[in-house]
Amino acid sequence: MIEIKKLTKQADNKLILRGVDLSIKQGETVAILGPNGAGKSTLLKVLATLIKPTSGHVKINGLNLKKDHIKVKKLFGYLPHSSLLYDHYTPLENLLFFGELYGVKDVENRARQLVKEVGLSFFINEPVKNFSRGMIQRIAIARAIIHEPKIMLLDEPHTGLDQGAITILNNVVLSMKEKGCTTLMVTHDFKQAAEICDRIIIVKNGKIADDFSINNKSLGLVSEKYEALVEGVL
Amino acid sequence: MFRAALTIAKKDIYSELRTKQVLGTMIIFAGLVILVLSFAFDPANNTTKAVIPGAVWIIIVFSGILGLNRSLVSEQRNDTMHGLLVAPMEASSIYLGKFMANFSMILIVEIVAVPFLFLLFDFKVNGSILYFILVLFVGSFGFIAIGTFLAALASNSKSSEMLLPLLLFPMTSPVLIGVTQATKIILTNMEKLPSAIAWLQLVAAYDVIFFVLCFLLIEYVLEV
Amino acid sequence: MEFMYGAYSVVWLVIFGYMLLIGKRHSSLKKDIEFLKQLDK
Amino acid sequence: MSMNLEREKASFEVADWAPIKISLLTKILYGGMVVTMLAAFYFIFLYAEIEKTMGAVQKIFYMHVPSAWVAFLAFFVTFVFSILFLIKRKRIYDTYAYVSAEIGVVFTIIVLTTGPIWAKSSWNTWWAWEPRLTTTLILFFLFVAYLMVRQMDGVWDKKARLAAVFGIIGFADVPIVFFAIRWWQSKFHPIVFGDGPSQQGGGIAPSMLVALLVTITAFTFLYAYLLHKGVSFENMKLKVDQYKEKLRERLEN
Repeated sequence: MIEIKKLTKQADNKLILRGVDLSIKQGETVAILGPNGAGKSTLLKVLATLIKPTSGHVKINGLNLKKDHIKVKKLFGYLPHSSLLYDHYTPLENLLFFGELYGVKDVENRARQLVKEVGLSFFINEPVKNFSRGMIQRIAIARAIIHEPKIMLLDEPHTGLDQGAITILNNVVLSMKEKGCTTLMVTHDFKQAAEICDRIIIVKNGKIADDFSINNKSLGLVSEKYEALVEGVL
Repeated sequence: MFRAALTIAKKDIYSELRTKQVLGTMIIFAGLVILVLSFAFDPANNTTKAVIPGAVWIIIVFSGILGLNRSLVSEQRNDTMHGLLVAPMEASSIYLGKFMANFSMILIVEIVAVPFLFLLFDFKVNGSILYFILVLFVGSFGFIAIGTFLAALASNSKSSEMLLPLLLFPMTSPVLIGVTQATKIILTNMEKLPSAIAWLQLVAAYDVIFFVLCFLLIEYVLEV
Repeated sequence: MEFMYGAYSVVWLVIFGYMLLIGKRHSSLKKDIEFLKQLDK
Repeated sequence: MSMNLEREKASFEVADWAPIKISLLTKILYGGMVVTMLAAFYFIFLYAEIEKTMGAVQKIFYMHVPSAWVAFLAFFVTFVFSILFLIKRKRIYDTYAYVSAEIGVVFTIIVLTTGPIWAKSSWNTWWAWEPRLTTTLILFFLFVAYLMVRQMDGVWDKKARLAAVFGIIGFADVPIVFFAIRWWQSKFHPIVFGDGPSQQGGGIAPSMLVALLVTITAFTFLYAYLLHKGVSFENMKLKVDQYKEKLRERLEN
């Protein structure tokens, strides 16, 4: 599904990514962990076509990231830290706009159904600017999946969310997984990572330091490995 | 590509209709420029008529620059520009959409402000209104095309509202020279029409060259 | 004649002003290098 | 006067730039510049005949025209390296574009100051909205704006990219600006003052032409020297920054 070969990214004489090799199969739920400044977000942004890599190849579903960027962009849903929503628009208008950009069929129904799914039907005609962080994040999730993406790219999705929103987010990820959707998430939250992911990648200094599978939601294994790799060096 | 651009333009205009922030500011600003002009040039004096064709463009340029800066900076809130960039379309669609929204906005300002100016200064048009509209259209096209592009460029800076005029005014000087000359001829002295048309052709050539150039280069500007 | 002297002095004033600016940048860079050398020891 | 200045420059040179290794190219460019500059002064003041109507004032011409030539050359170099940068994304191209634009602005200032001085002496007015002078003025504003784009905050590759884009459309604008201004002038104000300051080509004496060509060579050498110097300085700065970064990393770990 996703093939990354020798990916490097340089900014301001600093190598942020120093040769990342990674291959992710369809249907996997992968969490990317690592200390601040390790290059996790950059890796995700390269996959989201926001940042151009300095060198290396990325293939998604056999499509070249550079050449077929329009086809690739249709494949993934991107949920960064900021909401990507227009403040003075209502949830419905926001979803309609992005749905139209992605060429979703029957946008109106799809948008209404999504707003219902994230539990905000009551606020469907309120401008987004009056919402709390949790509510905004729910709409942002709906925005990211409006075109039924094959790949989800999540950048610290759990930060600043209340328990209800976390449950909704986890449910969305799990139900997408059942449909065969691949998920990649950058996170600091080990608990959530262990909860929903079946593969953990630890990034350190722009390189992949460890790559292992987990099952049974074993939080212990994750923090043990992480501490050994990241904190053990300090 | 065109469909995506249209969606973006629709979004911008719709959100403008909802907040009425930018358009309202632009029109009030245009009115204030007219007021200042009336202080600078005595409206009762007959020689003042000579500066009216130039005043039309002073109003358009100064109120236009307010809207241009706003249209790109507003996409930085909640990083919505990233949302547009990850959507399946070319970067040039974003440019085209923004251009269409800005262009329709400046046309509305012109429709309101220009008759107002003529009325307040008691200016009688001795030429062809049709040609005048053509000049307004061609001139605003060039000004907004390059303006949208440079606003996208300047929006990367924290002080974009200061940077934009510095970039935009020298760059559009051929358009401004061309349209002020053409407007002067068309509004006061129709006998020289061929030379006004020559000016129009120059501005149109500028429009085409820079529209194409901006189209090709916008990808490098919007890259994160 | 005084116009010519004026023009020539302006030309060289500008050129040497620019060179002085480059020199200033150089000396600040040199200070930086010295500082780094000290730090390295 | 000129001799003094040359010597001053030489001492300044050795004192300040001694720690930096002086390459062969620098020596050639520096030597070439000094020799041609001295030759230029000989040709201007001793060889070229004095113009009959304007007298010695006409000698401003030998500074004015070569400066204009260098300014246009510098902006053209910026244009070319901007295109190269957008294609290849190598930092060195960006450095060349930046240094060249800076030198271009310096020489534009010379054009814009000597122009009015000459205008005052021969036409008794400081500024004429004459096509070449006006185009140079707009060019000056354009490239000052270019330098301001470079002063933006952010990572270098973003600034370099935006500056390159601006350099390209800025230079593409120049011919249209020139054309528009010339047209504007010729249609509405008949050119009163003959052909403008830099258009003396018609009645130029052979000795003047020789002096002009020598001065142009000298100024081109000066430009090449400044460009080379500026680029090596920028590279040096880069190395220091990299070194600092390394030190910082080592301190952190």
